Amino acid sequence: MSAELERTLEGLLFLSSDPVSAAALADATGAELHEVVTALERLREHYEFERRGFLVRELAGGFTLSTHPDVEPAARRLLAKPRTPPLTPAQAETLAIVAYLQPVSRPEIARIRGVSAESAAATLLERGLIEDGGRSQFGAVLYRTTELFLKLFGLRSLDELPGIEGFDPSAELEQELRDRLLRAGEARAAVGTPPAVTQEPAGAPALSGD
Amino acid sequence: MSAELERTLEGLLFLSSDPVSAAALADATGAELHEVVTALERLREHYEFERRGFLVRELAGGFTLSTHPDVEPAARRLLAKPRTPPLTPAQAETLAIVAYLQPVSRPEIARIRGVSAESAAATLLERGLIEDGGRSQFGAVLYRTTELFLKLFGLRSLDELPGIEGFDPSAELEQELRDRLLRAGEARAAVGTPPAVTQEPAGAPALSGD
Amino acid sequence: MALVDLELDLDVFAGPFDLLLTLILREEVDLLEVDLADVVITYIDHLERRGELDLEAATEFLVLIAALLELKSRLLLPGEEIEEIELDPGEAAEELLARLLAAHRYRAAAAHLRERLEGEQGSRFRSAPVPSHLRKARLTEAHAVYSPDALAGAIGDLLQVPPPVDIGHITVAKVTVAERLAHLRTLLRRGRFTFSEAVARSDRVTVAVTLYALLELYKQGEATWTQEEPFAEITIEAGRALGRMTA
Repeated sequence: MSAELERTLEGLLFLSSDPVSAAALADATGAELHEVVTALERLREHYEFERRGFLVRELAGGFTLSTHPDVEPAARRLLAKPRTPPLTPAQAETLAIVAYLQPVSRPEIARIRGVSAESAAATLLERGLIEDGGRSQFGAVLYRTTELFLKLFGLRSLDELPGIEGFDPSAELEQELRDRLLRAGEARAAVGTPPAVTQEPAGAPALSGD
Repeated sequence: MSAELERTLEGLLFLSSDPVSAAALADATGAELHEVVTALERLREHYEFERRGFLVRELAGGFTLSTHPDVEPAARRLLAKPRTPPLTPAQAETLAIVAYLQPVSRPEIARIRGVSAESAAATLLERGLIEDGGRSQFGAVLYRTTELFLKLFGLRSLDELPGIEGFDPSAELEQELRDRLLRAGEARAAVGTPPAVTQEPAGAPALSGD
Repeated sequence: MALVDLELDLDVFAGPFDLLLTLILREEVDLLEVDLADVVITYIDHLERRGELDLEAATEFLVLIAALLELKSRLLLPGEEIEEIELDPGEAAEELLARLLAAHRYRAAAAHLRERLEGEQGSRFRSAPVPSHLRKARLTEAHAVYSPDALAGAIGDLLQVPPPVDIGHITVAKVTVAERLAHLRTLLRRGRFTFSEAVARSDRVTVAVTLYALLELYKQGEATWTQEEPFAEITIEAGRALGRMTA
C-alpha cells in the first residue's frame, strides 16, 4: 500500500506544474496527511539514493518535482536553442529603438512608434534580445539590449551599431536622436500613419565610422 | 555512465512537453543514438519493474513520459477533470475521415457523412486534433491530423492506424445493403410489373404524372 | 429497419421510401420530378412521431438523401454536358451503394478511434512550461543571424517625419461671413424670406457660414426669425434695429 501511495504521489507531482500541498495530495489519494508526508520523504530518498533525474522539492505552496541540476546542461542543449525567426517590422522597430537609445522605457518606445510596443517587447524579452535594465525616475521599466543581442547581430559592442542615414552622429548624439525620434513619432501619431517600412534594410548606407 | 545517461534522459523527457526524437536526445546528451535507444529501453523496464508512477511512451515520432493508468483515479480527483473529453459520434466520424483520407476538405467530409461537418471540424480544430493543411485546387481548406492527435490516441505514427479496409462492412451487410437498394422495393412493387398508377390502400405505390 | 417504415405521399409518388429508391434506380420515377425536400420533411415528421432516433437508420437516410440530392443537382446542370452526366440506373445504384458502404466504413473507423481514446484515458502527460532558466539560449550557441543594417533602417524609417496631411481634395470654403452678411441684408431689404431660400443650391460650408451670419444679424438686432418646431422652416424678417434704421 505504501509503495502504491509513493507511486501515485509521484504521478500526481509529475502532472502538476505548480506545487501541491500535502493536504491536497491526501485528499486526492485518500491517504492520511502523515502517510502522505512519509511517502513523499521516501520518494525524495528514492530519487536521491537511486540517483534519478528528479528531485522532490518543498516550496512555499507545497511539493513539486523538478529535474536534478545534473540534467541541466543537456536540458539547455535540448530546449534552449536560440529562437531566431525573422523579426517582424514591429519587433525590428522596437529592437532598433532599444539598441540606439538604451536604456529606454516602454512608454517612450510607444511614443516613438506611434503605437503600442507591448507585444513586440514581450517577444524580444522572451527571446532574450532585450532585458530589464532598471527603472526610470517615473517607475517605468527600462529596456536595454543583451549580450545575446550582440551575438545574434554579429556585433562586438554597441559601438559597432551602424550609423543612421540622414542623421549626423557627431552632434549631440543621443539626446538629439531621442528628441527627433519622439517628434517624428508624435507627428505620426497625429496623422495616424504607421512608419514607412524600409524595403531593403541591408541597402541603407552606414554613415558612422568617420 | 549508462546510469548517468538514463538519469539525464529521464530528466529531459520530464521537461519536454512534446515527444522528443531519439536523435534529438542523442544530440542533447552527446551519446550515440543506439546508446540512447538502449537507455530508454532500460528506463522503460525500470519504471515497469519498480512499479513507478510513470511510463516511457513512444508516441508521435518521439519519446515522452506519461502517468501510469493506476494513478488516474487520484489524478482525476486532484485535477478535477478527465484527461480529454470523449468525442461525440459526429466528431469521431469527422476525425476518422480526416485520419484516413488526409489531406481532406470539409465538403468531402460532408459528402461522405451526408451532413455538414462544420461544427464537428471546428471543435476538432479547437481541440488541436486536426489542423489546416493547405488548400485544395478549388480553394477549400484541407484538414490533416496533428501530433497531438497521435499523442492522445497512443499512436507512434499514422501507420499504426489499422487499415481502412478492416472497417469495411461484412460481405453479408454489403449484400444486404445492395439488396435493399436494388430489390427491396421490387418485392412491394410486385416484381416486374409496372408500378400501379391507381392508389391502393396498404402502402401500394401510386405514381402520378407520366 | 426503420427506413422501410417511412411512408411518403409526394406529388409523383406515394409509398415507402425504399420503393421510391428502387423506382428511381430503375428510372421508373424521374428523379427530377421528386421533391426531395418533401421527403426530408416526411422523414422528420416520422422521427417526431416515433419519438426516438435510430442512429443507424438516420445515418443511412442522410447519406442516401444527400446522394440523391447530388445526383439530382447533376441532372439539373444546364448545357450540352447533360448527355454525359446522365447516369444509367446501374451506375446510380452503385454510387448510392458506395456511399452507404463508405458511411459504414468511417462509422466503424470512428468507433475504433473512440475506443482507442477511451483506452488511453489512464495516461496523462505533463504540460508544465520549461523553467525559464533552462529556456534561455546559451551565448556560445548563438551566432550572427540578423543584419545590423536592419536596425539602422528601422531607425531611419522612424526618424522620418510624415508629410503633412494632404487636404487638397477637400473643397476649401471660399465663402466668407462678410459675403453672406451682405447677401442676407440684400434679402432683408426685400422683405420676409426663408432660410432655405437664402441658401438655395449652396454647399454645406455656405449653409453653415450663412447660419453664422444670420446669428450675427440677430445679435445685432438686424434680423429676427420664427420657427414652428425643430427642423421646420425658418422664416426671417427684419429686426427692430433695422426697422428703426429704416423707419
